[in-house]
Amino acid sequence: MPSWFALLIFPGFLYAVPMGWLMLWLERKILARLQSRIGPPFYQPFFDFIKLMTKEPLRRASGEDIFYLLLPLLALGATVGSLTLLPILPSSASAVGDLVLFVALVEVAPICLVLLGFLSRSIFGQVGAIREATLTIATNLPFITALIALAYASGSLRLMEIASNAPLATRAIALLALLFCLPIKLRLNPFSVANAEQEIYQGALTELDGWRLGLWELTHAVEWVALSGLIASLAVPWRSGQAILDAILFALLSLVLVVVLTVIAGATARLKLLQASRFYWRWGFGLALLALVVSLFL
Amino acid sequence: MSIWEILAENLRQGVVTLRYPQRVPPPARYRGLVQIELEDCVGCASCAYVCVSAAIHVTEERETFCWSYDPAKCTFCGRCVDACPTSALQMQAECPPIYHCAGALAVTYTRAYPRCEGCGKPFKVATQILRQRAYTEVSGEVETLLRLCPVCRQKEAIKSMVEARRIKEATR
Amino acid sequence: MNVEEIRQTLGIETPPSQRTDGIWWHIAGLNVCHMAQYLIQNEARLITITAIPDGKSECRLIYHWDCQGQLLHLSTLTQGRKIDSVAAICPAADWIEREIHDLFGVIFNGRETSPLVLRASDPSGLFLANIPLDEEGKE
Amino acid sequence: MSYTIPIGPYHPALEEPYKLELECEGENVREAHLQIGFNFRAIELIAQSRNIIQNIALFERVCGICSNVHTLTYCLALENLLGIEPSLRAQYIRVIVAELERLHSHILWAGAAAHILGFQTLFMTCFRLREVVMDLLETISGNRVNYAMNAIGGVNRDLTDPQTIRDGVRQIQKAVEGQLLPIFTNDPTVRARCAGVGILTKANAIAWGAVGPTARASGVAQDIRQAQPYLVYDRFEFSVPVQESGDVLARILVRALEMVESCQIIEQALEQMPSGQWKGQLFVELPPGEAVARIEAPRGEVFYYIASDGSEKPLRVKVRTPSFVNMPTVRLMLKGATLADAPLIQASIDPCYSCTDR
Repeated sequence: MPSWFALLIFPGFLYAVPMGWLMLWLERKILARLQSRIGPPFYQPFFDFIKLMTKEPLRRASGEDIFYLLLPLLALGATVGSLTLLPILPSSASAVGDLVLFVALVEVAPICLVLLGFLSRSIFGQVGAIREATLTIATNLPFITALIALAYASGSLRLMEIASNAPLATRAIALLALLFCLPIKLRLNPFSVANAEQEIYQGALTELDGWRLGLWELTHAVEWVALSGLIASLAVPWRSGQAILDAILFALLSLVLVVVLTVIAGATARLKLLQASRFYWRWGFGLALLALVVSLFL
Repeated sequence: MSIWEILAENLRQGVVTLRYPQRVPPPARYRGLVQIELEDCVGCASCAYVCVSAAIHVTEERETFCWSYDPAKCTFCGRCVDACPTSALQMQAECPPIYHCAGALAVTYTRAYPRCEGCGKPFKVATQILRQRAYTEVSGEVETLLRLCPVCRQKEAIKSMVEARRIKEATR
Repeated sequence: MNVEEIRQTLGIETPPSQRTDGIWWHIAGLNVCHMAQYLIQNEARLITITAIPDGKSECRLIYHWDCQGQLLHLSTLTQGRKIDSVAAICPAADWIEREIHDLFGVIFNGRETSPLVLRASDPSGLFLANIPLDEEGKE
Repeated sequence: MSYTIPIGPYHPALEEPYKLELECEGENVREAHLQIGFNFRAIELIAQSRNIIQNIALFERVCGICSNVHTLTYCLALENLLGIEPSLRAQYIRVIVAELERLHSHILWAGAAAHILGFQTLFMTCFRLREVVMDLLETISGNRVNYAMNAIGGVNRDLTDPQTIRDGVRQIQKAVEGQLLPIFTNDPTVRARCAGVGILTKANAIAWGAVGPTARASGVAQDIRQAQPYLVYDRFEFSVPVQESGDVLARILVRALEMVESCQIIEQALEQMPSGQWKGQLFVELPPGEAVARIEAPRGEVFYYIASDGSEKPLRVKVRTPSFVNMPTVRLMLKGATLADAPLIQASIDPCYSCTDR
């Protein structure tokens, strides 16, 4: 499969953007139904995006806009890039060490967010950026440890080989540890500390408006696809060989993850920065470490 | 109940919210727009006296009085309805329509005072409700008297008193 | 609450008037600090202070106290629109005094008053300004 | 890193404008400054230019949530001045409306607290429950917010359908005991945010004259309904919940237990309510003199002072709302708290900024 196909069609832009919107909608719809509300129609995230993109933005100091354009685009590009590395189809391009590349690319978006927060020169943006940075560090320890455990157990840094070779016990524990990390990476309850509306408005995004916010929301939607996609693609060891079937299985698994994450978000209050960090260092890291130990001895 | 049970219960129960144009009907005692039954109004301005937001004004001319009401200023407290001695005011038990500029629903009613059957001057008339309150039985004689202005009524009363005394003396 | 004891401690000569809504007591030259100290020792709670303009230049201040469920209203006049502050003795009086300063321009001796309900640029004594409010409620 | 972070005047965690300036050291609050007055409407001054009946509707607008307590206290003060007492049925109706309003206020507050905790589902649960009590109040009074129930010497509307109210109150009690209480006290994420946070010591609560649930959560057992019963509160059996710990969780608990007590009071009132006169009278003038009244509002003690010179307009009306004395204690609670706790702590006293500013 040519790499332009992966980047532009599947699982790249053409798949990731509508899928991201679908996931954002599903999150809102499930939350609404869990609260006995009607909830938005399925096209709502698309309309939100169009609305944000066509709004007249605030005038900013010259030269500032370039960052608001470049940083979300960089984050968007990197996140879509990380998607293309996912071992969904048997024919997916898989290079040596693409696991490391994946981690590097998926971390671009949080770093861009921290930069946006600091660049916004708003006190709320800066506090949000600090929180985002702290949480990124807290969550990456279990995130990377779990990935190392998977890589060690399957003896490869190739995502495709990890997906097909990782032993069951390690795979289950490590994927659970990865799942633990998703609420923080997607800024969901109970770890929505970095964008705690009632404390610091939208955190790092406070000063973003119009297309600047629209671009970021798009990135966020693709982040959903990439991160849930990582777990979905690593969860199933076998591939049917039929591209369509594999793609559908992957999409369905991703959506199941959205449901799980949303239900957890709907059933919890927001924790504090210290409590969230402590949770990740204790439980998230503990689980990831367990996966590593299991991979070492089994 | 734990939060999980609540979530499950909500899911089982289904949607309870409504889409916009649908709405829950207001209760029987809903306090909507103030309505006036002009026939019953005596123009005493009690309603204007108790109105805190100056939504009701009563202005008196020589031959007419005006009762005006602006829902845009109204706080819908219902004190005018309570204060009305003749129960001429009512509140609509339905939601007021949506309007875009203040004063769009403002109303002004003018009521001409009836003319006295004696001298022809306009005067403030007692309404049906007040009549019934003052006289247990509104007889034809009372009706005739009430169609006169206070001055003529007084004259008429004196006349009938004199007449009565004359008849009394004559019978004695 | 022992009325006689309060009377002796504060050295008041006038008798109080007892009504359904508490004991009312007007005392010409009341030592408010002394009063606050004594009442707080006796576990009374300062409910609020009401200021009422008295003549052109003075204010009558009523200190409303809750003495274990009973109401006690002690009132006194300011002198030259000044009176001693009780905020140091009774922290609850802090905001109350600041508000009275805002609205009636009373100066409380022994404390700094920064505006509470007004903004820093507004002059104090808003309720004395005699703003004519017509029927429509516009200024 | 040290910085000053403003919360307000307009902020998602605040229902109304006011400003909290937090001097922070990292995530920790070193000092807090409160600024009020953004909602100052000079209602006390306006009251001096309105007649006593217009003022009932005016004081209803001091607060948007506890509107009834203001007209009730105002009418009680006028009745003290006039030396009249409303009929027994009117007093029972007043108690029922006042307790329903307490339920409404506490449920609304629980929802606001859940919102600040970022607990969307709990917020929705509270606000759905709030609809039940709002519907009850709307059935009785014809309006969801400003009930306009109180008149001088009586009430404006009779209570004709006790069974609807009884059913609604039972539904609320069941939901409070079955849903709100267990979640607020047992849910791990809620507990993590509320227990031991924003402590107000008993000594501080007394010194700053805190009232209502804020004081009762700090171990100060004072409730006007029992200390100096007004209306017919001496005819009901109810307890005043008191907690000793003085943290946010204690304030949640006090309010939740109070809701159950309110339900009990309403049930008893519906049981005991006599038939008879309930209408108020139309007074045009006041006798010269002064009077006060105070009641236990949802947030604590409301205090009204009225002075009259014998005309149709009051000489001076003083309104002391519970938030006015509770709000200064926020500063004490905030010192040493974390930034993330600040919105919750300021909300835990159930502040009403419009009340405070008047």
